[in-house]
Amino acid sequence: MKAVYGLYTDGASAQQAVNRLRAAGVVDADITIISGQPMEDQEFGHRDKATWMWWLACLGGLIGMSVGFGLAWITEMSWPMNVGGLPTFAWWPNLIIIFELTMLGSILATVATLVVSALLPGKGGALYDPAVTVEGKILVGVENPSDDAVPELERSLGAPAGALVKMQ
Amino acid sequence: MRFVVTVAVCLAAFVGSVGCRVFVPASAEVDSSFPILPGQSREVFTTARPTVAAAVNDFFGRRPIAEQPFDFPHDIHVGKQVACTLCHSGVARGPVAGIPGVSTCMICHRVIAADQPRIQQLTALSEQGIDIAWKRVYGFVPEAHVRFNHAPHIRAEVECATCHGNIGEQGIAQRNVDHSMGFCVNCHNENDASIDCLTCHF
Amino acid sequence: MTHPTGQQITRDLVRPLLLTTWRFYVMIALFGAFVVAGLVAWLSQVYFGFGLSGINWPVFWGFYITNFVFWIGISHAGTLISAILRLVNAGWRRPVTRCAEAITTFALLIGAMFPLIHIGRPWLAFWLIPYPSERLIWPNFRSPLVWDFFAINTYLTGSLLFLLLPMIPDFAVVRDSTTGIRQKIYRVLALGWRGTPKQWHRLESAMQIMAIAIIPVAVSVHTIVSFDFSMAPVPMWQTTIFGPYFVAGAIFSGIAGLIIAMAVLRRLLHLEDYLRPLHFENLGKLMLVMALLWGYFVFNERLVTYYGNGPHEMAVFWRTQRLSFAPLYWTMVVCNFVLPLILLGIRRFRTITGCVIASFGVVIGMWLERYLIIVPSLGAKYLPYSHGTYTPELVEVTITVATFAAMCLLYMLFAKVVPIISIWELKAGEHPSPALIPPATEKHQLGDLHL
Amino acid sequence: MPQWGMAVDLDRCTGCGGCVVACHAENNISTVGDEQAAVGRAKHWLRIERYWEGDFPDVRLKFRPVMCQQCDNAPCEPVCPTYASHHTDDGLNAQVYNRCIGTRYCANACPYNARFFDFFNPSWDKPLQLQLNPDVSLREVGVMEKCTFCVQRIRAAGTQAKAEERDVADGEIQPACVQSCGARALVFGDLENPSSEVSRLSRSPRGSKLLEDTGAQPSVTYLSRLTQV
Repeated sequence: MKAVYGLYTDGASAQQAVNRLRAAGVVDADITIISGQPMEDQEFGHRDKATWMWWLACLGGLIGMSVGFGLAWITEMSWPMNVGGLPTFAWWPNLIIIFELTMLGSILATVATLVVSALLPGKGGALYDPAVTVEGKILVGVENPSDDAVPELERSLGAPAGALVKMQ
Repeated sequence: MRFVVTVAVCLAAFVGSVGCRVFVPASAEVDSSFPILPGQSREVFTTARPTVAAAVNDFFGRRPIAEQPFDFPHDIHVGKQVACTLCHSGVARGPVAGIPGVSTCMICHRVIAADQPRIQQLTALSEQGIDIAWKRVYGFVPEAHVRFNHAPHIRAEVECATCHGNIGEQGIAQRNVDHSMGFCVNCHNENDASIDCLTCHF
Repeated sequence: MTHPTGQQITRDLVRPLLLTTWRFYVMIALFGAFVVAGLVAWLSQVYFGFGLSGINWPVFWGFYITNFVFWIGISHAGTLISAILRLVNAGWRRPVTRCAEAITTFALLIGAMFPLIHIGRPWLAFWLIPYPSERLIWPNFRSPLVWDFFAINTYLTGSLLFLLLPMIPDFAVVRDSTTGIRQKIYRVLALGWRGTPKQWHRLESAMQIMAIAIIPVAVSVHTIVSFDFSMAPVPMWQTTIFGPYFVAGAIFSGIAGLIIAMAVLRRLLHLEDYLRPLHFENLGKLMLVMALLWGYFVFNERLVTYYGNGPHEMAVFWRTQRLSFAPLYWTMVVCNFVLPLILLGIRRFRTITGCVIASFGVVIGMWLERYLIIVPSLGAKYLPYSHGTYTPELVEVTITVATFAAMCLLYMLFAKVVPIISIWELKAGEHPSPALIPPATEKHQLGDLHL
Repeated sequence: MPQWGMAVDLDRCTGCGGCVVACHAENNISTVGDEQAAVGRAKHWLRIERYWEGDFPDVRLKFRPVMCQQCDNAPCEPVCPTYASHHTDDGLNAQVYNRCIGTRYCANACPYNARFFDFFNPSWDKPLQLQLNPDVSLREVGVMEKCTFCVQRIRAAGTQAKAEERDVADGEIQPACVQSCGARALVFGDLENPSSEVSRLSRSPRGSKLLEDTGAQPSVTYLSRLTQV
């Protein structure tokens, strides 16, 4: 894979690089930004913020709730046992089971969403430099640029002070 | 740091010095002062399994195949239309069907096939008054805590083959039906018999 | 003293993973020896029979259940505290959260072992799992022990994930800082982490959701543990106050455990710049609140019993207040209430040393509290004929000591393979989100909704 | 369905302990030895509690045989995670040894402390094992056990009655303790049958239940003289 990227020591210059790339006509989806920590103080740190994760967690909770209810119902109805005169399907105790499975469902749904949406290597995604974690740099780059765009991109990426432009 | 190590060493020494008692339970010591009658054994009968391997086998339901001291061919007898109850005579009366003794064999074999070598063996045993130590083929392990009673099943006209398989085609009887709880319970359910735990387990 | 920043953080926090001294191996060997001793004790209990323990008729629960409740209580350190601190976005939480979450996970693992150690036939413990069998006799969902099974498993799953998720970016840091086989292992653990804004946002959203989900689960876990007692008609057990009382006690002992762990880490891993007096001060204040809350609950429990004046309850009441269990009882009160009040209430004493001493007191006191809930009540049930008492036997003491060693062992190993302070969270603290970030262009505001 | 119950006439009980011995013999209850008994691990499915009433010199001795009360709302049942302890249709509080994993929760929940735990595998000096009752299982280490109202006798009588196509007669079933009670202090039978002796006795104004305020609704009625000491 081919990529052009710049390494920046601070968020402001990274933001500058991002802005210059945009000015050079690169769309956001093509700009790769990698940082060693969330950069909430810069605009690029707010990219891709919208997520369905909350709704999926709720959905997972609903599934967990149904599983809990079903489990309790099937278990108790398929072989009714009299214990201490309690009803065969006793709501109060079963609410505990249902509650726990609801929570388990939403937790698992959250983690599954995280893994599927953000962790498993997706499209492209090979642009990386250990300097991000080792030296605390911020990486801004473009993956698979067309050959004639490279000089332009290098110029844009190299503009901010302290930039280190690399090819991969 | 040094303090932590010192404390840890002291604790280890404490546990080590008294730790041996963990291995020797008080109850395992045989009380030799206990008076016994002449000839009475100091051995104990216990529900514990003899070895760990036996416990593991029981846990996974692995049971040894019954090796009979005498090859009794069920197929020949059933083929000659001998009713099961003729020899297993207790089956309609109570819990156990009963495993016949040599005398039962001799009822018929005093005359029938008396020239066969195996029958002559039997006759010899009978004359010496020795019985055959049959090994149990079916039967529940002690930990199953099942109190099985044949009689109600016979009264309910359950075929022998339902639980004992087609023993008429077997030579030496072998376990070929798994008497798991599911097996019993399914049949009880189908026939509206009680599935209360205390029907079998007490 | 200034806060370390940037590369200093990475260097300081990755260093314990790369540098190992002989002291580490000595301590591992020592704690490992204790764990092995506990294992031998447990196996001998299984082999020879449960009678090796001191359990008897009528005190059918003893050290094991005490330890069970104690460790489940300790486990509330973490997840609950760090979840709450995350939700309220307390800045000082950053160096503390992972220590706390690790305590939770390990304490839960240890606590969840105790029902297995405690039951008479541990090889059949899988009957608590609702698995489909030919007989369809699944567990009795009306039993508090089955609630325990579900609650603890949910909590364990949740807190394990809660611990693991924020570790992923740190695994990436270690991946980039190491070479060879170690790098390969951490590469797998890092799950392809790069650090794009999308990954950061998903991770933070996930942590938010987990924090919201884990708090009610944590509360429910210890409430359900308290139900183990309050569902049985035993004097001084059957009371509605047990739920909140146990939850408060659990958080109380959890904070104490956390403070001790932090103090030890600070000393051994030279994290003085990260775990600062401020953290101990804040946690100390939190513990002071819990001490007061604990005192309030105990007062409630005792006063109501005293006023009710039922003969059976009063038998237990006086047993703990004045009779055979009084020394333990008053030790508990001193450890759990008097000591924290003095050491944490007076600003001069609320130093790291003061907090640690108070924490040791609380750990001891809370262990005694559980013991004093279980044993005196069981020993003085309704019929005077069946009164009895309990003395722990060696297996129980050994296993108890072994679990403390196991906690230390697990914690040391954990601190050896994972940066014990979350590197990225510390760094993230340097980049606070301003109230409003002007978007560069209209198009780039928030992006489209996608996974 | 019959509802099995028992009536114990405390005024008749002499405290001889015959029922305890009979119970041990009938139900294969192992003796644990003096050392174990001293630490409180003796197993007596039926025990005789002694109470002194009144002040010296005007004291009276009262015996109270206490066995599993086979409660209708048994506190031991719902707490069991594996249904080892549950209720049968004929009013028995069943203990299924197979299913027991030994949490001992039921024993804590039992207000009467009528449940016992096998701390070791029970053992008998040979040849004492030959006297064991084949109709009752031998419990192994790690399970709870308790009075069953001699369920083996109840089931045997039920099977017999069914074979003869009749109902079980009142007094036909006698648990070992009832059978061995010389003073006839113990009466066993069907509480549902209004003409049975036990149901007549349990309706007696002399009758009371043990620890009635725990709400367990025991099936055992204790009969005692109506005098206030």
